[in-house]
Parts: sequence; structure tokens; C-alpha cells
Amino acid sequence: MKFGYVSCLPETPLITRFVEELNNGRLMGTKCEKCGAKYLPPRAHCKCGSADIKWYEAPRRGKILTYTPVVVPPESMSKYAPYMVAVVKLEDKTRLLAQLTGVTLNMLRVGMLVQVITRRVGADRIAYEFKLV
Amino acid sequence: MKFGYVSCLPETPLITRFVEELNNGRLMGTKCEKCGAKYLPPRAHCKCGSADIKWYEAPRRGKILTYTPVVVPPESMSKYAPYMVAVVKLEDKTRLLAQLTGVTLNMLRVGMLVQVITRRVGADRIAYEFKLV
Amino acid sequence: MTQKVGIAGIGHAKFGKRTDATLRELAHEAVTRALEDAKINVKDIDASVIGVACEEFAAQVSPAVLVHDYVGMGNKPVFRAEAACATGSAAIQAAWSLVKAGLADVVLVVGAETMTHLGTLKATDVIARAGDTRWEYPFGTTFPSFYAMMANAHMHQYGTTREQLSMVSVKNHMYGAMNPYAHIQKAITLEEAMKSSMICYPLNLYDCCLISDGAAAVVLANEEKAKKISDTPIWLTGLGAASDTMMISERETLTELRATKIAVEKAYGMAGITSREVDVAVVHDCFTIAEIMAYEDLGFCKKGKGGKFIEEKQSYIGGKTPVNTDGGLKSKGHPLGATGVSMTIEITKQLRGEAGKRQVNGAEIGLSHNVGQIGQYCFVHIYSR
Amino acid sequence: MTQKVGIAGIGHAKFGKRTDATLRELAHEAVTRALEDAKINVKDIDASVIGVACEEFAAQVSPAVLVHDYVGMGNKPVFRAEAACATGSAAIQAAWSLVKAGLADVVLVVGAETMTHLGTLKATDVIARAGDTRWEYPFGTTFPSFYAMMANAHMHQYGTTREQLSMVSVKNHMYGAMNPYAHIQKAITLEEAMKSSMICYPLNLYDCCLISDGAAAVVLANEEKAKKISDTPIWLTGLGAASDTMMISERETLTELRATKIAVEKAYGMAGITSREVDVAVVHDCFTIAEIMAYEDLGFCKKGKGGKFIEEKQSYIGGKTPVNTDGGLKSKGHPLGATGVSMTIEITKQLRGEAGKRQVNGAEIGLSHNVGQIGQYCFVHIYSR
Ligand SMILES: [Zn+2]
Ligand SMILES: [Zn+2]
Repeated sequence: MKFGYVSCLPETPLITRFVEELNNGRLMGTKCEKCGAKYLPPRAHCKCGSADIKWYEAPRRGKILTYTPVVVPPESMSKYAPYMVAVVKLEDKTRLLAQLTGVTLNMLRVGMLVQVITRRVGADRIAYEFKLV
Repeated sequence: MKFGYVSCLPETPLITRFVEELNNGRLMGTKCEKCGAKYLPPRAHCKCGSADIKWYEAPRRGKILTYTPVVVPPESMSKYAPYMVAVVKLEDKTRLLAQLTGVTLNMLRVGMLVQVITRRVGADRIAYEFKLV
Repeated sequence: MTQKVGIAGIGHAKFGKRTDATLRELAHEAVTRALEDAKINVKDIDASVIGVACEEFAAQVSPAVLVHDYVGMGNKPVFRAEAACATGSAAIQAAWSLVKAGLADVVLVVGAETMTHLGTLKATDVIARAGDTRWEYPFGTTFPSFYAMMANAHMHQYGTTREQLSMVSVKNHMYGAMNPYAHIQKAITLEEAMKSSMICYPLNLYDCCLISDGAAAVVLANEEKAKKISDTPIWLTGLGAASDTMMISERETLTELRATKIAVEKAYGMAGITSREVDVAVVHDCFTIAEIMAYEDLGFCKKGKGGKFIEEKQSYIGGKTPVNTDGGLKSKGHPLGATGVSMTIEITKQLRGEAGKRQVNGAEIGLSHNVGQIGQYCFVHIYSR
Repeated sequence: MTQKVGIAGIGHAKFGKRTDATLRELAHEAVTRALEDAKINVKDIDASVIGVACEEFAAQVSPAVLVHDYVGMGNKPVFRAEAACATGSAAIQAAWSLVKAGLADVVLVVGAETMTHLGTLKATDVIARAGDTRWEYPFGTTFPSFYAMMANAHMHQYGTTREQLSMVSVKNHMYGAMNPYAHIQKAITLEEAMKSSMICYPLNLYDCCLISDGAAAVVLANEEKAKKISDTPIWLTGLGAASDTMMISERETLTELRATKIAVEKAYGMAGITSREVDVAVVHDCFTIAEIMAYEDLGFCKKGKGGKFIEEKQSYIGGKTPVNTDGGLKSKGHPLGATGVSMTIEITKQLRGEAGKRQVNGAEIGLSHNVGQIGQYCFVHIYSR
């Protein structure tokens, strides 16, 4: 199972674990055991330098910080366009970028509530995405 | 008509002209009208800075300066491998790199005489290459 | 070693869809003009810094020597700079450092990029991969989409309007029409700007810079050589650089570029000036919202007042701080590697008093501001006569 | 401003096929070790220079900030260096210039590359596109083929033998077996080396460096800070850089790298030494012929006598000039961006007396030599205690 609609980076243990959890319905971030910093999407190390990292399950609710519809996509995304992307602040204040589905532009306002759901893309790909609550 | 076995650069007037001449059996270089420097393959400007450039027909005979057989090719050249490449010093002392065909490694010595011929590659490609005299 | 570093020569290639030239030939056009302007020979140069942003656009891995060799620099040292859309300014800072560090007296800086040959979708894809390819690109983000998201946040927070965005475009096209090197030399009306086709709401076609081919070159030299070469050397007196998170979702605010604020503070400090003393500026208007944020982040107006600043024509010649008198990325074009060097050229022309119809009268202090990616790079330079 | 620039910390990631990490994570491994070695925090660093050679290997356009951000450098200035296989050394020279120019007191230099994920044919293709894509790549040239042609010319002109080429490989594998960070830690016999499969005559598998993933990091600082941070700062006292034609066919001679000769002359001059005073050297052995040419071009032996030099074991520890005591690119691996930084680390260890079983006793002056493309870039650094 690969991450996202398209990808060009090789898989590593971090992304394999993340995708596995996502496939089981869990959105997982990482937390630094040394300084407490939380990362979603996850990182193998903290920006403080520590490699003492623990996985945690992220909250699934948040508010839209901003959004935009992509009409002219990268070539690799042609078959999916147009689509909406958004940045959302989750309940624990981490922020996440993903596609926002089931909406039209004129429905959207900054501050709207969304939830994060798992999205399968074809047979072998998976992503997270936002849906209005 | 495109230049070489594979290419990734767009065509420009310089290369279009060169390929056209090659297709008509002429190997053309450029000569600086200001300082006299000769370039084969051709350039649109001289290294002295001048854009006062004239085409000239290059000699077709030369001597092998060095050579090597390519066994592990770039991915894009897989269908042509193995092949021999060589650097040749032409009679007017300009030097040229190209494939050297119709030879095996143990036939070759530095200093052997070759001639430059036009090589068609498939339906829409053209190159120059070396053959032992 | 307390010598200043100055600009002793400038040369600009025509920006546009240049099917007549590849990277090396475009670069040659700019270099020839820079050497003519400086009235020196390539032999008088000690080293080069070549700014090319992207190997895929160049269709060449490790593209710098292609340019260095083609323009006749031979065996001299060559360095490549790369900082995405701010590549040209990174090259200027690298060259400044080489001179200041004493490794070279005279350095040729060349910025060049060929982008149009890939076509829009492919070019969009390449630039999209300058966003985080692990966590952003897999969702189909594009560079217009990043700036559109910042625009929506700015409109929401400060009441900035689509009309104000379009006003930036109108101004830059007006000045671009006076710049013989610009990709699009055509003035547009506010109505035309507002009604152009939507790219990423709220950004429409006229809010977005062009995909262009182009090159620009400058000769940097230490004080002694700059004075010897040029009657009107322009001094680089302040340099600032800063960075920011790779992912847009990690930014605490989406209505400013923090890298701009940090870089400009350093540059002002080093030059010993404040924003009020800037007579003319070129800023990174890859999208109209970027120019509005730049007004604010560079201190030309208060945070949130950028929309008002253009509405009141404060960034026109005659206003508080004239901005992008060369047409900006918007109308001049944005061949990534060339852009920062082109910015330096415009400020040099303005401070020399050679900007013709676009001249800011009596300009003594100039500023250039160049952003890479979405603020992962920012370089600010202060110039004086 | 007459301050020296010194190495205050070093950190090496394990080179190899690193399927456990992408570029940013590999870089983190090296940076963590460099900060530990320097006993400083990332907060003590003023700026970074990131050496990544190729966007296609990184699977990221404009890859530097990916590293800068990941290791916690935040809003500080970041510069990317790129010089093909000499990227790491270009990064060191850029950082040296930043410090010497006074733009930063302490700079983090990170070199990193991930190459194995593309596979051999694709990786060969990418590297082949670092040759002139207009006039060379269309004939199917590869980097092994360029060096093989130089080897054939050298063998023809000077009688250098395939056995002598293999002897370089045997030496470098012997030292690589003692280097815990090397990709292949295994000594080989001359027979094994001679009989390995042919890649490009006369170069066989053991004449060619590996395709590897890896990262390396060093902390550079001005004299005051270097002395404060480190008990054993190592000084960068000589820097040389030079270039050459893009096309191999334009070279007047195929048996030397002219860029090496020019760069080393500058570096010796700046450091005030001659080749005789070099106690230990790391040279660019991407192919065994490259190390033999380096002996000659760096002045360790006369032109044409490089084959004899290895045959007489003059480049072993105990010989005239010990070369590639870390295993060289041949056995340590050659992750393009990391290589030059890794070279600086080996010399630093040697001059600190921390090279363990590979220690050159009493080494006081070291040299590193890093070549990009086929001599389009050459950087030489001289180090002293
Ligand atoms: Zn932490
Ligand atoms: Zn000429």
C-alpha cells in the first residue's frame, strides 16, 4: 500500500508503519519523548535532535485554516483534477494538509469544522482527507 | 529529424540546421569570424564572446584518440547496448565523440584511422558515427 | 577586507518563450551584454556563480558548467547556486561572499532557466515537486495552490479583496509594458485582470506569473576593481537571508512569510537603514498576493494593510515606495534562476538613473526581495549609489 | 577578518543501501553525530550549507530545505551547493566563504544523497545526463565510459596496466574494511579485483565506485568560535577550485584532469606548502584510473608514474603519501553530495589522531581532492592542525 495519490519517494519503515495504521483506521503522529513536540504527519526524529519518538493517535476533528481548488494540476494528477486542498488545525493544535472532498467552493469558509477520514485511492494507494462535519 | 540515439533538449535553429546538413551528407562545424576558433559540434557563439559565426564543412577522416565499449548503458539506451564510443581527432585537429561501429574491442588501437559517416537511427533520428577506414 | 562589494556590469537577455535558444545560448546573450556594459573581457573575470534552479528544466544534470564553459570561462572556478525561485539572489549572495572572503576579485553571476519547452502541465508538475514530496505533493498541491491558500487566509483575516490583488497585476503590467526585456509588454485594465480565467481561487490567470525562458548576468567586484571597471558602481550594502518550514501546514501563520521578515531585518541592520529610506524596490510577485504580503513583511506598510497600499497606489512611482518598476515576475516573466539576477539589474539601473520611462527620480537606496518555494528561502539585498 | 576558519565538529552516517531512511533522515544521522562531536546544540549554528547533487536522486526539486528544516535549523539562512560528484566540497568552500566574509560565525555543512532506490540502469542514466545532454548523452556515454576512455589513453601513453588499476582497488578495500561507515567493509585480493566483471574496458566492477546512500556533516567556524567549541580544531588553510570543458572531446589531453592541476596549485599556494608536505590525502577515486591520475596531477609523483606509485605502495600508510585511508569512494561508497564532506571528516580524524587502525602517525597536514563530472569541477582543500 502506497501513500497519497502520487508519490516519488521510496518507502521507509516510518511511512510503512503510518500507512498500515491508516489502513486500520488510525491517524498516527509522533511525539518527542524529550521535549514533547508533536508531529503530524509523523517524523522519525524531533527537530530538537532527539530520536526518542513515540507514536500517538491524532484527533480526527479540526477547523479549516484555508483552502483552494486546484484547477490546473501537476501532470501526474491530471486524472483527479479539479480537487480541493485545505490546511486544517486539529483539536490538539497540530496542522495538516490534505484534499477536502464532497464540497464546492461557494460552500466553504475559513473556520468550518471538518473530520479526517481514510481515503483509498485505487487498489494500492491510501491517503487521509477532510470532510465537512 | 532528431539528433542522436536519445535526446532530452528541445530543438533550436542551430541543431535543426546541423541535422538537416547531416541528413544531406554534410558534417558541419562553426568557425568564429573574429578569432578563427573552430567548433565541431557547432556552437551559436564563440568562446571569445563573438556571435559572428560561419558554418564550415568538417573533414571526414581522423585518428582514434581513445575508445571504450559500453556494456552497462543508461536506461534510455538499453536497447542499443553494448556499443563502442570513441573520441577522434579529425584531420583539421578538431575532436569529436561518437559511437564507433563494426568493430570488436580486440581490433582497436589508439591511432587507428577512421572516417565519420552519417547514421540513421530508426525513422526519425540521425547521428554521426565512426567507422574504421 | 573592509572593502565594499559592488556591481560593475549588468546584462539582461530577453525573457519570453525562447524557442531559438537553449540554456547555454540564453546565458550567453546576458553575459555578452554584461561584459559590454562593464567594458571588460571574460578574461578579466576570476570566477563564476551560476544560478540555475532545476535540472529538469535545464534537461541537464549539474547544469552550471554548461553555462560557465559556453561563455568562455574555461578553467576558472565555478559554483552553482540553487534556491528554487530565489536561485538568482542566492547566486548574488554566494558571489558577494567569494569576493568578501577574498577568493575572487571579480565574479560573473549568471542566472538562467528554460521552462517553456516542458509545457504547462509538466512544468507545473516539476515546480510542484519543490513542495515536500513525501507529505504535500502526494495530494496534488501546486505552487499556485500554496499561494492561493495564503491569499484566502489573508482575505479572511484582513479583508483583502480580489480587486486589490488584480490592482497589483495592473501596476506590474503597466511597468512591464515599458521594459523591452519583459515577456509580456502589454498594459491591462482592472476589468481584464479581474475577469481572466480562474487558476486557483482567488488567483486567476492575471494573478499568476508566467512560465518563461530567460537569463540575466551581473559582474560583482571588490571596491577597488568595481571603481576601476565602472564609473557608476552600485554597492551591495546589506544582505539578509532566512528560511522556513518545508511544509505549509507547519507554518504558524499563513498570512505572512516569516523568512521575509527575518531576512529584511538583517539586511536593514547591515545596511544601517530602515524601510522608510528605500527609494525603489523589486519584490517577489510570483502571485499578486505575494507582492501584497511583501509590502507588509518588508515594512512598507503595516501588517494587513497591503491591499490598501496598492489601492492607494503607494507602490507606484510617485507613491511611498515604488515596487516592481520593471514589471515584476508578473509581466517580465519568472525564469527561476534568472529572476533574482534580473532584480539586481533593475535596481542597478534605477540607482544609476538609467531606467528611462520607469525611472524613480533621484533613487539612492534600492531593495530586492526574492522568495524561494513558499518562503523556504528568502533573500533581501540593499543597494546604494 | 584575518581569522582562520576551522572544523569544530564532524559526523558521518553509515554509507550503504539505506532502505531504512530517506534523504532527510540520513542527513539527521550525520548532523546528530556532528553536533555531539562538537558538543553544541543546533541553536548554536548560524546558517547551513546543504550539499545535495541531484534532484532526481532526492526525488525532490530544490532539496536543501528538506534537510535544513528536518534537522531543526528553522528560520536560519540556508544555501544549497551543487557540483555533481564534488558537491560536498563545493559546500565546504561555500561555508568557508560565508564564515570568512563575516555573514556567519558557525556554519553547519551537510552533504547527503540517496541513490540506490533508482536501481543501476536508472541511476546510470541520471549520472549520464551530467554529461553534455546535447552532444554526448545522445550517443549513450556513461560516467564509467568517460573514465574508461581516459584509462585507455593513459595506458596507451604511459604504459599503465590493468594490474596497477586493480592495485588501487585492493588498497582502498583494505582501508575500507577498517572503516565502520564504509558501504563495503571487505578486503579483496588482486586476483579478485582483476577477475571481476567488465563494465567499460579497461574498467571492471572493482575499478568502479559503488552507488550508495549516505550523509556526512561538519561544523565550520571562525577561529574564535572554533577554538571555543573544539579542543582540537582543524584549520582549512588552503582552498583551490577550477573547471574544464563540458565535453570530453574538447580536452587537449585525456590523461590528466587539468582542473586538478590548477586547483591544487592554488591550494598549495594559499596554504604555503608543496606536495611533499602532505602527510595524508583523500582523493577522488570514482574509478581507479582517477586515483592514479590524481597522484600525478596533485604532484605526489611525476606525470605518467601513477601506476608505478601504487605498485610501489607509495600511497599506502608508510609510503610517500598515504591516500584514501578511509577506503575512498571505491569501498566507502560515493553518495554524491556526501562524498566531499566525508573526505573532510577523514582528514579531520587523521589530523586529530582519531583514525584508529587507519591512523597515519603524526599527520599534521592533510589534503582532500574532490572532482565533479569528469573534471568540470575540482576542489582541493589543505588542512592543518
Ligand atoms: Zn524534541
Ligand atoms: Zn572567436
